[in-house]
Amino acid sequence: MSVLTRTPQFHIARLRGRNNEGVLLGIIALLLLLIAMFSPGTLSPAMFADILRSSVVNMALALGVLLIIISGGIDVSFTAIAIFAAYSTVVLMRSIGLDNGILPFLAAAVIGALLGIINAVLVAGFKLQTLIATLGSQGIVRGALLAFVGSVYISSLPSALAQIGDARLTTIGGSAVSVLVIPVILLAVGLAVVLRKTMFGRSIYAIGGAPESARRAGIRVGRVQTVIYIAAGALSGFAGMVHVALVGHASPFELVGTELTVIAAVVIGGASDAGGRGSVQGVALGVVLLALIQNSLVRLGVPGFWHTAVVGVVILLGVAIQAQSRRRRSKRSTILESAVTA
Amino acid sequence: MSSASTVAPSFLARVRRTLDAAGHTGNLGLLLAGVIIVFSLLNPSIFASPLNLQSIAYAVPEIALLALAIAVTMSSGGIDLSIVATANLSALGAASVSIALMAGGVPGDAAAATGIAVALTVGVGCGLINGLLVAKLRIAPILATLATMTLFSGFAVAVTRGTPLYGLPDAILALGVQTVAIIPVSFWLLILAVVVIWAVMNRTGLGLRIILVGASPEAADYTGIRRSRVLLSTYALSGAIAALAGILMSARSASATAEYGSSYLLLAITIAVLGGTNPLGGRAPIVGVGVAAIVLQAISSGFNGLHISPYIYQILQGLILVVVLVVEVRRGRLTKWITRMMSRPPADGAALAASTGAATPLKEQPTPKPLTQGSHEHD
Amino acid sequence: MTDNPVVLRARGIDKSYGGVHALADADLEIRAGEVHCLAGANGSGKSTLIKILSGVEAPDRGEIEIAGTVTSKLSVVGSISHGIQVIYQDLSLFPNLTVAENVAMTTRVAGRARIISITAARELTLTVMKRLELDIDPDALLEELSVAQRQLVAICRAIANDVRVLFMDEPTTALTWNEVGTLFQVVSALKADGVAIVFVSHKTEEVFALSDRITVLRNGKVVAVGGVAEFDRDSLVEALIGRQELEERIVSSDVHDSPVLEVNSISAPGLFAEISFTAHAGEIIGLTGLMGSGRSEVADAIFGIIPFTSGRVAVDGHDIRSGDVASAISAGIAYVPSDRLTQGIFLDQAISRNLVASSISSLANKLGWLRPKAIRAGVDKLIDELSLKVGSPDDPVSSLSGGNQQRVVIGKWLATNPRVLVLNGPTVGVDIGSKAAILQILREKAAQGITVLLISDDVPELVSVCHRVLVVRRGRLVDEIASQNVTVEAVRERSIA
Amino acid sequence: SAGIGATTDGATSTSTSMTNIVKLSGGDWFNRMETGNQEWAAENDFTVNQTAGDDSSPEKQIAIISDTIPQKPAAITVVPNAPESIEAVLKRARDAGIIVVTHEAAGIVNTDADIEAFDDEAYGAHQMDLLASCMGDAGGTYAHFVGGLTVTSHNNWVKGAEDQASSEYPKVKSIGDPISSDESADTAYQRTKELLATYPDLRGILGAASTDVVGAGRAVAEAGKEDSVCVIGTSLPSTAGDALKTGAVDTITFWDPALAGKAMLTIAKKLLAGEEIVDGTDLDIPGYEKITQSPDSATTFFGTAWVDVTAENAADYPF
Ligand SMILES: Nc1ncnc2c1ncn2[C@@H]1O[C@H](COP(=O)(O)OP(=O)(O)OP(=O)(O)O)[C@@H](O)[C@H]1O
Ligand SMILES: Nc1ncnc2c1ncn2[C@@H]1O[C@H](COP(=O)(O)OP(=O)(O)OP(=O)(O)O)[C@@H](O)[C@H]1O
Ligand SMILES: [Mg+2]
Ligand SMILES: [Mg+2]
Repeated sequence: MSVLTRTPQFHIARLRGRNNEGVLLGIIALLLLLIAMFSPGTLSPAMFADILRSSVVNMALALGVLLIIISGGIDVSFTAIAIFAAYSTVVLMRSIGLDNGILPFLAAAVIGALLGIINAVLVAGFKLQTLIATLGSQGIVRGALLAFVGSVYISSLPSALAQIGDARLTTIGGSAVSVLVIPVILLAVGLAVVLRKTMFGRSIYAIGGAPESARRAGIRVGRVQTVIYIAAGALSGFAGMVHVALVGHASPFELVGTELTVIAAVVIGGASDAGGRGSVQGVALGVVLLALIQNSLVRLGVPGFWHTAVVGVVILLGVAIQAQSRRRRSKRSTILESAVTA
Repeated sequence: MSSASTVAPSFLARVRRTLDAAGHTGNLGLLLAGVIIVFSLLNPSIFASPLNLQSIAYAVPEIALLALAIAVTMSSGGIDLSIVATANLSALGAASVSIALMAGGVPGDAAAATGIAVALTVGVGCGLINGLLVAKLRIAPILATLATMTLFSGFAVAVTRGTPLYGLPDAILALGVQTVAIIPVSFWLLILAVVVIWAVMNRTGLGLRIILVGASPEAADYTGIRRSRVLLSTYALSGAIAALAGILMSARSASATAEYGSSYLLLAITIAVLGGTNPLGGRAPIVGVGVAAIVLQAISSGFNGLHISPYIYQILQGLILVVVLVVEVRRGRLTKWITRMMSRPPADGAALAASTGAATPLKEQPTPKPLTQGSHEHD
Repeated sequence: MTDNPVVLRARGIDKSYGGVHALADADLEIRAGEVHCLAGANGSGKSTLIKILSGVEAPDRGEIEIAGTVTSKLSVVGSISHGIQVIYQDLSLFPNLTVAENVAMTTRVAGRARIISITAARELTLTVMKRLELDIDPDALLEELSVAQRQLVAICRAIANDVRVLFMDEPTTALTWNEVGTLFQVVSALKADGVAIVFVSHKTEEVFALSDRITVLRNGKVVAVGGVAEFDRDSLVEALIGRQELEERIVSSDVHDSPVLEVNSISAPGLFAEISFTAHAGEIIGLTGLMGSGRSEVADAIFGIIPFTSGRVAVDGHDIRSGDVASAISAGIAYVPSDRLTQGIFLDQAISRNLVASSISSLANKLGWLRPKAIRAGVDKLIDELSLKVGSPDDPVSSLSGGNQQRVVIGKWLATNPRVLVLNGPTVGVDIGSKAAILQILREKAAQGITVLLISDDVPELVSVCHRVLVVRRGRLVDEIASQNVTVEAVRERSIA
Repeated sequence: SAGIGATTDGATSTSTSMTNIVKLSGGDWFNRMETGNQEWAAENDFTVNQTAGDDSSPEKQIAIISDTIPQKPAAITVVPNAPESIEAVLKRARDAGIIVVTHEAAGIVNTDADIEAFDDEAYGAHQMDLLASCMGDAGGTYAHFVGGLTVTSHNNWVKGAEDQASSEYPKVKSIGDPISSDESADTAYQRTKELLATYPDLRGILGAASTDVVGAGRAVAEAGKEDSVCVIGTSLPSTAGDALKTGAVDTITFWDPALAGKAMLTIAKKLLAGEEIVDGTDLDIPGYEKITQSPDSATTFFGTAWVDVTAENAADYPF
């Protein structure tokens, strides 16, 4: 019967990582090299702290998006859910006079999960295409926030929450590392474990790769989707609260509008827009890469008016590299097939 | 017995049949009629007034054109997120060239014509860049155009240093304010564009190829359709439509800037989908998209007229999108889903018992009752 | 066999999809340790019955009895936990997961596993593969495998479970003959363990070689049940299509001398090498060989899907650019690919659109505008010529039966007035009635002077229509069976060698 | 120069309602303007509606103005998102007999009168004066934040500040192009951290969007550079009050939106009554007692309504 010998290029492929993690690391190293050449003074430990800081919220948001993208969907409502959950939590805390540092994060996650039910109903219940469902829910959630919860900038948070936002885990080269990095890292690691090691996680990949096959294998597709959208809602709510705590104020107009950037980070990190692929490690690299670029433009002395264009070029490079490697993979498949026939 | 009672049902039946034939677009037409009736009742003196209808007609063309650009790319199985950026870049091209020409003494109309040609060229150019990325580099359209969206608008900001360009030729400005037979010129242009785009998609080889590529790229390859050429044309067409939208946008705002219309992107997608476009490709309901644009604009306008918060309108817009598609997808799904979610997964070893609802051993009851459909695994 | 206990019984199953009555009052009885063949023409409801018995689809009416309980509907998990395993017609695997994960997936779902172990999955896979004498890297992604290997993975997955009833929906279509041999050995071993095997195949030889009992479906109804001894070839065919099969060799002697298709020493590294032959007007040439011998790739290369690195292909003396489908088409080559559903048709599009898809440029004027009248006339002519059973040409092609869909693909190419018609397995998965119709179309087209290149591993089919049969082995043309020697025995012998 | 009167037949309008169309629905700034509107409405026999889009995009504002025309209010007062973008629709409003008064749109053509709290470039120059005096004789480099690179008024302030620096303070130097904060305090915060790393001798930051000084001040404070880096810019006491107290932000400047709203309505009322607006007209509103006519545009008038707020006087402005 057929014999498949492992060819050498197969091992090289492994080095690149299934989601091109290796390539991403390469690009990040290249950017650092550029900074070292053009602005050596700024390449300091503090810079890493800054990048960490600006990655935290996007990372938390990206985790939920990753779940949905792996399952074969796309989500444009998560920023609306995030800011709805966080802002209404702050409003609620002020109105009942609650002052606590931990509860608001839980409350925001719960509100996010409840909002996630809207997406779950539309996607798992009504079988709407995910882009349509989340376009609709984005409008509903954002409109409800501004119409019914509030539309004013809240400049000071309840003090315990403000303290959490200001609390430093450590200081690297004069730049603070917020304690909020810890829960986000824990969530990321937890999600990575769930995705790799649990049946639920593998079911998400299975559904993303071949939904009908998943159903035939006995996976409860609707149930898994329901959990995904609720979990993504909870992650978004939590991320919204991290954002609010970090910036020290609550504005209902923030976050919405950044969804495409987060999706770009997830995809640059190797998640396939067609579903069934992606990893937490890859997403972390994607988020860091985008943060690094945004944080390097000033350092590299790129004139302010050119910042957006440069970010566009880098996103283009990122998605092009992922596309090329996917092409190579499908070519490899024919090479392997020919190895069999020879 | 008058004949009226017999005529009515057959007339209604005929209406029904015509609407069925029109399908989704027909339903949208009904929705539009409903919207107009409701707002005319709520705000009798104003909503149906010519001035207000004119106001709607002024607002529709640019967003409808952007939605058409989305619809065209969606029907090929892709999407173009860079339409707004393309529109702005095209408008800037038109503005800078025509302003420079007029400064050099060229008559306004000639400058305007040249400017429009430049805009279309820029639009097609942007579209070709997208097309190359999608067709040659095989980047997923949503990602390729996400990147070019950022690139094009970044480029526009950089070259203009953020400042708007004023002083467009009168011929272009007229597109934004003039009317012919009460109806704004820009709306006439939209009607013309809908007819042309409809004809391209339904009456030309290119349109048929675009739809077939959207229906199945692999089958298209095996059919001898040059897919990359078709995709290049698709995105070029989308770029040209976006450029037209850009010209109307600059006519309506009397200027060209790098960041006009940022709120239009998601709205254009919403309109395209509401109009009946399948995001997975293979369908190009051009007229439906035009009607959907009018429906949403009429509601928005009705809300503004009643001083209802724009945020309520945003909720309603989301609801309309979702409800219209849910109703089409089928009713009854929700209750099924809820029962399934409420039911506990069967315990170990009891899988069959749970899956059979009220399972009965064969020996004890030879004629089993019809079993209730409840806790079934069936998506 | 008939004494063995019944492990699974379906009674009075009804199932409709919209207007299609896929199953009407169908019964099926499966006994432990038997190989049961489920036979029937395309669209007769075989796959639907399997899906109902594995809990994937819910029947509209009827009952299923398993392990002493009766139910109106199984759940997927319920059926798996009762030892029902299915190798689906479309395999239903996960391209983005590894071989090991694919193999282990159903056992874990059924076992209600919460945590998974990669090592355990790998071990399970290796154990099963050992049993099947396979060597596929358990860590390879499924999408990196060939179709045949995927088929084998699907088989591994089914027997990795604690299986009591094994459904195999056309499991041999993608396999080479020796792989089929191994599969048959596994089937015998499972049977010896008391496993019931339900087997779907369109190949009558397989049916007789393997089965103990046969159930024949026609239009969703059971029209015959019985032990294999109660059937012979003719009675089976009659049960399948309600009339006798015509598969005699009918080959016209009307072949012109003029060479039309010249294939001159073409090679593609790793796929095939130095393939040369010449085909004449009115000639039907068979191209056969084992699965993976390179015969499909030769066809792909002639049509420009795969580039050839040396040699030349010419039609009527005009060279075709390597790897350029458009140049092949403009030279007059038409190609009916092997995978009808994904490569042949545009499933959700109208029948008329499918029929014009390859001849769009000839139906448009110079400015690219389509000529609606010409289109309608062309579509009507084709529907008539191919005797397509369609409601309206505006219906989606998905509303047609498989045989009719395949005829649409052929019709799409006939509309281009081709000089050379290349068909890759045009009758795979098509029932006998449609098959005869398709072969008749080929004869008629050849009689009109078209050159036909028929790639197939269905030997009786080759014998029935081909003037000559070429044999490919390991990427090389190794044999040519001339007209007077084309017999079933000769072809089979030379292609296996 | 000549003053202006209503150039349309709007003076004959019998409507007693006015519509105030602002940049964005909700938010502190325009809520404050609405407070002023309603105070004014109570004192005068008019009803005033404030309306805006759900985001601050010019296209939505155009649609709203357009939809207001059929309601035929006596006047509309507009705070444009992008002044150039509403020219065409304002023309339609005026053609329909509606009085149009604008704010933050100096030089706009299709208006009956535009009232500015101040001359943009003078305001930018004033901010530069504050920055230069804070930086002291040694001078140094500074960076300028804008809410968006296409916001006209912000760009004008940048220009005013740059011109003032080059003519008056040769030792005060800009690092280059303005940097966009996307109206986000967090972005301003992050960009400031990078600025501090890249330009170790940075001495000053000017903010244009109301959240800029908050984010920048926070980064400066975190770096422990409150004393060496001056943070000055446009903001509101409710937004930047805390940062003023901690010393992270040195001075904020602004104009009271409530008064600006009243000024627009007052002008509209005067025009409706057939009065003329001329250089020196007194609107009887603090900061608008003697408005000056722009030398570039007969319809543009400036007040002197900017306010400087430091930690000491922040409590006087409860908004
Ligand atoms: N998916 C479908 N949706 C709607 N109608 C269908 C569908 N599949 C089949 N039909 C209809 O049911 C009829 C019977 O289908 P079936 O596959 O049994 O045909 P058949 O007799 O096998 O034809 P053939 O010999 O061409 O394969 C078809 O002719 C078609 O009109
Ligand atoms: N999901 C579906 N929707 C609509 N029609 C369906 C569906 N599945 C099957 N059918 C129709 O039901 C009938 C029976 O189909 P089924 O797949 O069971 O046939 P089959 O005997 O397995 O045919 P084949 O030999 O081609 O595999 C066909 O007419 C088919 O077109
Ligand atoms: Mg089948
Ligand atoms: Mg200071």
